[in-house]
Amino acid sequence: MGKVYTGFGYWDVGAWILFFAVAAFYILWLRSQGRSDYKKGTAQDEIYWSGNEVPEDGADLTVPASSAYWGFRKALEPFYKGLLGMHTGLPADVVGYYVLTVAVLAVFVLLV
Amino acid sequence: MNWNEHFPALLLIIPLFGAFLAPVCSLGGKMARNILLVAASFLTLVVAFLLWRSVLANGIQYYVMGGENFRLALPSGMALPVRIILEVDAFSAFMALCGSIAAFAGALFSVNYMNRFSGQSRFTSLYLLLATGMLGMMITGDLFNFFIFIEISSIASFGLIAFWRDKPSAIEASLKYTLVSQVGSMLILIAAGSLYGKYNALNMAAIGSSLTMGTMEKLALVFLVGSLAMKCGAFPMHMWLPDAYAEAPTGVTCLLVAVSQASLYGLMRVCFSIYGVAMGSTFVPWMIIIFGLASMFFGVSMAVVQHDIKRLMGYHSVSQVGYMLLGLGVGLLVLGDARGMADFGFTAIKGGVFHVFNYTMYKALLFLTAGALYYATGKKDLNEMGGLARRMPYTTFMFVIAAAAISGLPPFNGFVSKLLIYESSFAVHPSLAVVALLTSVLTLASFVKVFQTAFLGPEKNNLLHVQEVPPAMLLGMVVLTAAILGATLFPSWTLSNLVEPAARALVDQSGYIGAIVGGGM
Amino acid sequence: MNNMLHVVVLALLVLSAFFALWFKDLISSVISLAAFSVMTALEFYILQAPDVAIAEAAIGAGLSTTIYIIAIRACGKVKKSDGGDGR
Amino acid sequence: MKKIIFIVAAIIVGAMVVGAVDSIRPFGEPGASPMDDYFIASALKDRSSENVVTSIVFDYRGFDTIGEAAVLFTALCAITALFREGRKKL
Amino acid sequence: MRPLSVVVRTGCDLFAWFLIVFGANVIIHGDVTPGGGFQGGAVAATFITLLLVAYGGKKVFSWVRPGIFNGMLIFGLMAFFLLGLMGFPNSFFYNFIAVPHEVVQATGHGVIPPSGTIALMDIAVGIEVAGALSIIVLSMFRGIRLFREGPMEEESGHDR
Amino acid sequence: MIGNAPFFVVGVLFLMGLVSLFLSKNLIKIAIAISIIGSAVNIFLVSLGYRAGGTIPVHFLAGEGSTMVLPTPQAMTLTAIVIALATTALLLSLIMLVWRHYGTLDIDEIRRLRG
Repeated sequence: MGKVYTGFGYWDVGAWILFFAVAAFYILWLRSQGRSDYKKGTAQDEIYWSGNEVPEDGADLTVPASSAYWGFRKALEPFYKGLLGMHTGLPADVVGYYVLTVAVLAVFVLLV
Repeated sequence: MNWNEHFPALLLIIPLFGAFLAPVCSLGGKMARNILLVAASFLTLVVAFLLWRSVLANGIQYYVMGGENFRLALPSGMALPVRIILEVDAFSAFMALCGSIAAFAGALFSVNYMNRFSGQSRFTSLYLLLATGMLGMMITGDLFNFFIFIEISSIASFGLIAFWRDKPSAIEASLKYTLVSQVGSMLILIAAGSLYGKYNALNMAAIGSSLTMGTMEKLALVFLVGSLAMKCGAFPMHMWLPDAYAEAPTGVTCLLVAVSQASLYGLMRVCFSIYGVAMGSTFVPWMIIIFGLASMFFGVSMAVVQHDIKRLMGYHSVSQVGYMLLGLGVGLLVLGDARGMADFGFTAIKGGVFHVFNYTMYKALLFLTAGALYYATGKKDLNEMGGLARRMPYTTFMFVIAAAAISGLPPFNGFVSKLLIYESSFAVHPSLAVVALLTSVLTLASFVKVFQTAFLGPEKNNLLHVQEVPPAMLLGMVVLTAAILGATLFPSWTLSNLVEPAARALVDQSGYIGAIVGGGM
Repeated sequence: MNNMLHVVVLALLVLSAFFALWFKDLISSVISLAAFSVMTALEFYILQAPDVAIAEAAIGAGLSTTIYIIAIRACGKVKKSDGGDGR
Repeated sequence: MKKIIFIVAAIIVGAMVVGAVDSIRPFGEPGASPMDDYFIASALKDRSSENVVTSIVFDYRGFDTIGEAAVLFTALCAITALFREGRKKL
Repeated sequence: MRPLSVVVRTGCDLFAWFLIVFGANVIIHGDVTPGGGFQGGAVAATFITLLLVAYGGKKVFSWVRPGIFNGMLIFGLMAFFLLGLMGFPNSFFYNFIAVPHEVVQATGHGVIPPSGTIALMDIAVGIEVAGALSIIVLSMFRGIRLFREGPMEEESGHDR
Repeated sequence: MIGNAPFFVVGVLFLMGLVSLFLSKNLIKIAIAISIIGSAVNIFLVSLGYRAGGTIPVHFLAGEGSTMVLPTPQAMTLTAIVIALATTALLLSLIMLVWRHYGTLDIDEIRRLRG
């Protein structure tokens, strides 16, 4: 069923679904090999947080979305500075970039 | 009378009549209005489906508006058509099908979503008019009529984006879109007028049959390409798009996605069917490819740093439009070259067209899930969300499917279309494929962020009252999920029945022209 | 004669458009715009398009100006109560 | 700085518009015009409409006109939706 | 807007009604003389703006109800649409009752205008445009009222 | 003979409107600029249809056997005028609401959505 030829190879969704089924089966088997002396509600269940005190309310500990990929943003700081500087949000700029693009296109199309 | 043949007209008549009927229907109360909204969009979907079937079976359908016979394209003794002609080939029918699925899902979603707001009668009218404008852009074969449908869809979207007029940001987004869109529309009108002035015809096929490149034609091409690329959100002109998508009511955003696809359709129609091989230089295809690459990369890198969920998805729209521009631009690059077309060009066009379908489905679904989150929690900022997976299991499930599809994870349909685009653009130049792959990685990264912060993690205290959204909204999402899963599980069926006829119709310029002008090529 | 009139109308078109864009005062600007519309209607009439001329005269000079004046009136209002107008 | 670039771009686009408009054909000499001649000839003959423009607006290109009525209706819906009586806070 | 001086009001009383008559004339003779639905509708709609300018909003709103214009709009749109729909066995917008010119000259014509749907659509569009433009002007005028009150009415739905 | 003067004027009007989109700070001036661009396009369409020595495209007034100007651009312009009016009205409504929310008409201060 379902082979999609791309001109260089093909893509078969059936094989992938088969692969996922096998992988899922393997994972379930692996999980069933876990320790059998685990019990819920005992001291085994407690969180270990590098020796610090674990706070009661975990909600305040989540990483907020604006801090996600902080390192990525930090590493690419010049790039993002330029890119965010372009998105000033001014209505005149929105029109201006459009007019600029049309002008550049027109000049090049007439020259080439 | 055979109703089969009237489908092109009915596809526009039904939503238009629904829009005109909405003020009358709203006298009958909220229920009548909601039934009108859903029924009109459902009937449109049915007609679009039947039209697509009949186009696949019988080839290009055209419909002469106002003729003695709707088949009489050329009145006696004329070489060029004089009336407005709706021309539906497989590509238009495919786009209309995608658009009407999105419109139906958005309408189902809006029934509950807009329940708490005032002004619903006007909302119904504007929604159906937006759908009319979108479908009209997709199936018309006349340049000036195309301009009118662009205006209908853009004015309706100005109104709908600013619909929550008590939020300053909504007004601001609408104002920006209005300014840039008006300038664009005027350039489109100048281009249409110039083409009319030279060839004394407004029909796209008639213009295409007698087009020879000159200064005026080059400039008209630039105006059309620039304006339509702006309308679908190519990179340096995309700034209105995240604002507008983020501030519109969600059911509308779902339809705005399809409207931007209609602009893409117009761009492709101009490039492939009107200009086609007469374009001569490869500059415009390369420019479209560069637009595509820039939109992909910069769009997604802006999306990674956003924390407003709908704005993030708006930037993703920019980057996904880039894929289609890349695929179709690669196809346009080798349009006159039979060997290159057989080698990789046709694959690229197939990839681009398939991506149009996939993009419309999963991006509409993503916006609907974002709207469901907003409906349930009243928040759009990701920083304030967390742990919603337990409260909203169905929404979470559908979000995961859509996010996996947009990121191009292997079993899903997004992967198939991206694979086609990667491999064919690799044949042009390896760096194109590299940028596309990098974009895919960053897309996955940003959706992992959304999934992790909104759905996983501990529940926030202020979100304990959250419930799953009502069934009508879920139904709207299920429609799109079913489309995604269908395209995922049966990719070869989808490609051979849905995508390949459309791609073949797109590259077949002489077929498009010959259907109207009658072998005048 | 007709050519003379045509050139004069075209010159007045550019002139009134320039004044509509140049005036700092909004009301003067809008009135220049109305004059521009009238000139446009005249130009349409010279180009043998009376249908369009009627539409342009009614819409451009009549309705459009009214809408502009309504908008200018509306945008003056809050300023008076907000600004230090004795209060 | 950015503003100057935009203004230069606007001037270029305006010059291009002048160029495009200017290079169509000389003013007042349309050359062959089969479509319009067809309208002029058949408006009175088939439709008994003395005014050719009206017969184009409502007959030959009538679909444009309904689109245009729809544009007016759309603008009306949008404006009345913008200035609607809002529901008070519950 | 505050009402203007008595001279302007008297002038308005005298001339405003001619606008309606002129508009109706332009609409009805749309297929014979220059003019048509849009032009006549726009001319007729200037009537309401003239009243607004001369008398101010308060009086005008006590005279007219927007429901009338809404009715005109819906009636015009529906009539236009249905006239288009009636050409259906042939095609949408087919002019199904036009009489060719020779026939008119030979036999004269009866009740329906010889140009068929052109004249009827003229009337429908004229009514629609007059209603629509009046509503646009009136609702923009009432929009000023938004500025007088304190905070704008908040929608109830944004938060739950 | 006036040559291509109407076309040239169309271009000049378009250029003036486009440049003053960036030069003016007031939103209402920008709406006026957009109106002028729209009018320029309308004049362009009508002047496309002009035929030297042509008469009004109304048989009743033109008389027998005279050449008429091309009627299609006039029909297109009628449509374009009403569209321009609709967008102008909507733009001004949006500007009124911007004033209501932001308290200013300065285009450089309307930038709540950025980044």
